[in-house]
Amino acid sequence: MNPLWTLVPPLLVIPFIIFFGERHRNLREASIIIAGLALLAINDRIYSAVINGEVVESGSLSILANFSLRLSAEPMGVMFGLLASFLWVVTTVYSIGYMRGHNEQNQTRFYVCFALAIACVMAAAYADNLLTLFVAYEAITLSTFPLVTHAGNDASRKAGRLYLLLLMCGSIGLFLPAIIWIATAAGTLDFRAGGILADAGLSKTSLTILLALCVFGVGKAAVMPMHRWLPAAMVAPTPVSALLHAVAVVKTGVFTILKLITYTFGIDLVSTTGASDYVLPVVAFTVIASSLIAFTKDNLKARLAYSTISQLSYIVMAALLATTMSVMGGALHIVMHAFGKITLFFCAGAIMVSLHKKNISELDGMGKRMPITMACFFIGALGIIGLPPASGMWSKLLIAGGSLESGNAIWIGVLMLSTLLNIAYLLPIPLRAFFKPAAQPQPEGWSEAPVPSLWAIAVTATCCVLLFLFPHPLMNLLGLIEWR
Amino acid sequence: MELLITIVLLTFLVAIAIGIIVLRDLLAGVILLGLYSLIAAALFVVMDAVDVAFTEAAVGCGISTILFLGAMSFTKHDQKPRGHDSIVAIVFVVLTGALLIYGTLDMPHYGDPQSPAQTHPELTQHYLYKSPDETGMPNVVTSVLASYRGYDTLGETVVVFTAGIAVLSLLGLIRRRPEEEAPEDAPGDVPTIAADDSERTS
Amino acid sequence: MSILGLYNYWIVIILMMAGLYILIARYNLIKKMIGLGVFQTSIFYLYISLGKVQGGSAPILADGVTVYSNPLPHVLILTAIVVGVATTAVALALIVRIYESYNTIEEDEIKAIEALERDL
Amino acid sequence: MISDQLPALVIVIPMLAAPLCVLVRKPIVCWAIALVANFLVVLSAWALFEKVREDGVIRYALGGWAAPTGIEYYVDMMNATMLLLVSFISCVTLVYAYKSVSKTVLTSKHYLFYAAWMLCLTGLLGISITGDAFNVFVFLEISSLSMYMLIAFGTDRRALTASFRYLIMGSIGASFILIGIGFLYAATGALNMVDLAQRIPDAESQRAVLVAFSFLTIGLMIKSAVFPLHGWLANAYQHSPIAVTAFLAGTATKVSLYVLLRFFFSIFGPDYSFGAMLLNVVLLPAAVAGFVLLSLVAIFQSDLRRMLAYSSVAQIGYIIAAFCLASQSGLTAGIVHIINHGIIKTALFMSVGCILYKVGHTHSHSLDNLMQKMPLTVTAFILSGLGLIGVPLTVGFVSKFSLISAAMERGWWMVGALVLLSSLFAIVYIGRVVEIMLFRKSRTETPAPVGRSEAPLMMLVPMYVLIGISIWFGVSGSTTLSVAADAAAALLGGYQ
Repeated sequence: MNPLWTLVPPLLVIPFIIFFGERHRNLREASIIIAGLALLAINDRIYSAVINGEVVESGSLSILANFSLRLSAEPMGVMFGLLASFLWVVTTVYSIGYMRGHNEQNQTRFYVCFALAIACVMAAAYADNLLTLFVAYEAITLSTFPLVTHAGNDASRKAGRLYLLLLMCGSIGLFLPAIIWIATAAGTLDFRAGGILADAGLSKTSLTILLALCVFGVGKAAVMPMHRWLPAAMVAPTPVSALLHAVAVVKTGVFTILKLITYTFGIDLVSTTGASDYVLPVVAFTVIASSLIAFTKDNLKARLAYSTISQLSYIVMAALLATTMSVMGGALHIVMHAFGKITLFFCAGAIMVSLHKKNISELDGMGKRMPITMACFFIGALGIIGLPPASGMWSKLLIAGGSLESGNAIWIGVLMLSTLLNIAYLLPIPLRAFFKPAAQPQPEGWSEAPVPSLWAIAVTATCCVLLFLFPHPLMNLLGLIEWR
Repeated sequence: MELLITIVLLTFLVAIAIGIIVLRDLLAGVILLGLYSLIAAALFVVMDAVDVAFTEAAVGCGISTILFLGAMSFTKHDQKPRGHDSIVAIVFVVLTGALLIYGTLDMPHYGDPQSPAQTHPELTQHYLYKSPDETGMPNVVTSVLASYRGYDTLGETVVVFTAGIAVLSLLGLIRRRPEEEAPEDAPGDVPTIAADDSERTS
Repeated sequence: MSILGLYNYWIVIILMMAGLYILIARYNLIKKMIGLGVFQTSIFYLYISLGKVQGGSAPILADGVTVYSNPLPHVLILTAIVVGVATTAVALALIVRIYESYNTIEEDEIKAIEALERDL
Repeated sequence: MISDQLPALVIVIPMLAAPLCVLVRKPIVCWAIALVANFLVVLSAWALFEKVREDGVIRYALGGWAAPTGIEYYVDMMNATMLLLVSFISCVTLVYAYKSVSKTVLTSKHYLFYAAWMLCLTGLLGISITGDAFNVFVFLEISSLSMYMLIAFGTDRRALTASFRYLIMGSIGASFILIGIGFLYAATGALNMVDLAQRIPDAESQRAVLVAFSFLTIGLMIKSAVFPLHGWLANAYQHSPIAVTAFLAGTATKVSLYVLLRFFFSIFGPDYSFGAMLLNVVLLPAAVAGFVLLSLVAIFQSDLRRMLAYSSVAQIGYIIAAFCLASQSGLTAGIVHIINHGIIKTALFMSVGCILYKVGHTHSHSLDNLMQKMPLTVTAFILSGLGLIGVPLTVGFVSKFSLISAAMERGWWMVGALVLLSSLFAIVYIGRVVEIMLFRKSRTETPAPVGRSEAPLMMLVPMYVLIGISIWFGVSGSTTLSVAADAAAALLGGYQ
């Protein structure tokens, strides 16, 4: 199995999307769903190949003298690839309802960029070296830029400018120098078990600076102060926020950091030299501070955005703790959080389409009008908080175990505190919707989201529960990571 | 005697240069430039460069003066009655000149027969002593110009050709009237798209 | 002749700089070209004086003459003179066109006109 | 054998094409003659390039007079590459030029236009191929005079003043070069480059050599528009016919940079240029200030051509900074950027030319929603703009990555950091325009009827050929990098 195949469906579908265009919308969306299923099947094949211990890799394309583009599958990447391809299908189903219900403009451009972004995510997931990952990372930024500015009004262009500026500045101004530094020091950019910097002879100070360049340079991981783009980008249509800002874009960021820690620095190097000593507090601060900010937001999407920032920093923190358990927890949290958060975003979008409400304060009593949506919202919230019967619990447990293993209990405190805050800012939303009477009398009967959207919401909420019950396939997969 | 002539002529050159800087009348400037070339040509004779002297007198003094006068018949004769002596320009020029003078300090003296330029075995010496056999011309300058460095001369011809078509494209073949009578839209004016279209349709 | 040893070069350099100064500092376009003429003629003089050999004669081979001046600079300068005049011709043609379009050949006035156009 | 005469063919073909154009005078025939001639030149240059790559240096004595007595062509990997680049860009741009020229240049003057183009090509190729210092000056004047003429073909009357200002600066530059060659001759008695390179080490202590070096450097800096001597470039690029801008942007300054390289590395040698001369102290700050400041200036330009012109000066700054490293990797980065930037800047100006052709102006603030109207042109602009920024998988990334790694190898962290900073400015100036063309709704009261109105195919195809090549060179950067590395080795190795 060649991982290059994963690029084929999303790229191949683009001509079809353009060809069908606005005239044959059903055909257009059907072609995307077929491509999505094909992609899922390919990823599944790669998954079974990796589980069976086969080597999955592509040929290489040399773009600079000593560095080349190359794809190969390793456990974390397979997991990320599976996740993104599965959620692409679900999101497409959801967007059919949303985009038509909302009468959005330029739907064809939207779907084209979306497919392009998915192809880039696949390239990032299966990147065999840092250069390939960087290329894919930049491509994701560029291909999602038209999605953020989709509406074309002043607000969205402003958001788009901020988006591009922060992500590009971070990646070119900080991340690229770090990469060149690594290339100069280690002579290679390949991802290798145990890292490539162990023998490079860098001092602790150098390593600390390098690590900081990486963590802050990967702006998609939204560690403060590089987080500003994320809430701003919420002007995008909800399916974009859902897939790209709960899964593809932000998860590429943390995924990059996880890969860097595992395969470039090596967890032993980070934990023994203490290179992360100065970066960890900033990340922990981000966890707490963004939870607190989320608390103050009345706009539902904004609250979810800040919650995302906080959850991303969990993963970064897990990576920086640099123990096997915490890194696994971080990787697992990519999936767990993705399902929880995408459910929440879907619900927010559904509420916007059906009730035209954006603020939490207006949601009192809405449980009666949208019971299914609100129930799913509840499950998603549990997933984020990490309470049974939803999936987030496993990853949080692993991260907590990891911080114990690293011998510094203070990070557990951070986790606990933010979990409490999670409860405080997420749970009241469904509770108010179900139990608080509405301010104004409401029309009787349900006014649920469009059927395709509702299906999508139900699927992701179910997945949250299923992953709680059956986390083994993922655990087994992550067990295959070579640490040294 | 030679020394005396050189010194006198050099002094003339300096005086003319000062005159050009100071005078505002363009016609006087052009005439002085012609004179400058002529005196330079005389100096070239003193320095044994007779061919160059001929050319300088004919081209530098003759043709270019005619060109200047021709151009001036279409434009103005006066520079604006204002001095624009810029400090920046003076500083730049003085620095450049100082650098040049610094460079000459350890140069072979004027007329030194042992300077690298005179003793290069494959250039000067070759030209002077082998060219009669190789080209059969007594005038070494001609033989170098036409044979050894004939390619430069070819380049020179191309330069003249380029200048010719450049002037042709800028001014056209249409006869120009002096400034007072020039019509509003003089021929050869900047072509506009409309003009182009009309030409194509006609 | 030794007085001329380096003094000769210095005078030429001063002349060159006079030409360069006119070229840079004068606003009148024709005056600039006069400056360029002085500048280039002085450079030619520098080259020719490099080729002079004391007591030598013009490099036209003749019996009984043993010392010749260096012919190579002469050849170079023959080319350079023609190139210089070609440049002057193009420049003057440009000046005529500029005068037709702007009705002035003073650089500061042209700049003022152009600045006005840019604001529009 | 024709293959022995290849070096001469490269020069002779365009040189003969020019008078032929003047004799024929029929616009389309002239264009065809120029195109065929140019195509033959590309073929010869390609053959020459392959030959040099296989057999090493070619020395071609003109008129049979062996150097240094006569004039010779000296072709190594460095100038073989330049010949190929210049002739190829000229050929592609010439195809493109036909449509835009027939729209803006008076039909009765087309033959002069194409003749001047051929002469300019002759000059540029002549500079690149020659092995004689004085001959450089002669061909420099051929290319300069024809450039002044080409620029003056612009529709705006400001083209005339732009051309004149360029003429003044160009003449100063050429005169400085002439003075430099004169002093070099005084100190060594030689004019042939190989001969000079052998004789300079003995004459090195002479002040005349230092003066020659300084004057050559300043003269060539003016010709290649290195900050702060770039004043002529912006106006010239803005007001000349757009095809000429595209042609010049890809070739003219690059050839001057090549001469600079030739003098620094082959003739004076890196030890003299960058060791004894401490050129770094002068040239590096100029280069760095150039690419930082001019990228910043480019942000505030409302005219696309002017913006790209300033960006060109900034890019020249990168190239000079790479030269200053004076190492194999630094030179490689510089040469690769000469190639890459030549290609993308030409493509960018071509896309701007398409906009000019259809819209009639290039003011960025009134190009709202151009994507609807000219999708292919705007896509081309975006693709080559990304290359200018240096996004991975484009040529710009290859150049910048090599430049930054070379700088870090030498320990010049600041230079690397500033290169990145100026790339950020590039994001802003390209991004600003792209945003307007893609996303901004029309601000006018009555939006113009939106319909496809693409530039003609004859303009689009050459543009996409260049973009295709830039993508190819971006994706497989090793192709150009290995050529550049060979060229750098040829320069550092000195003359054989």
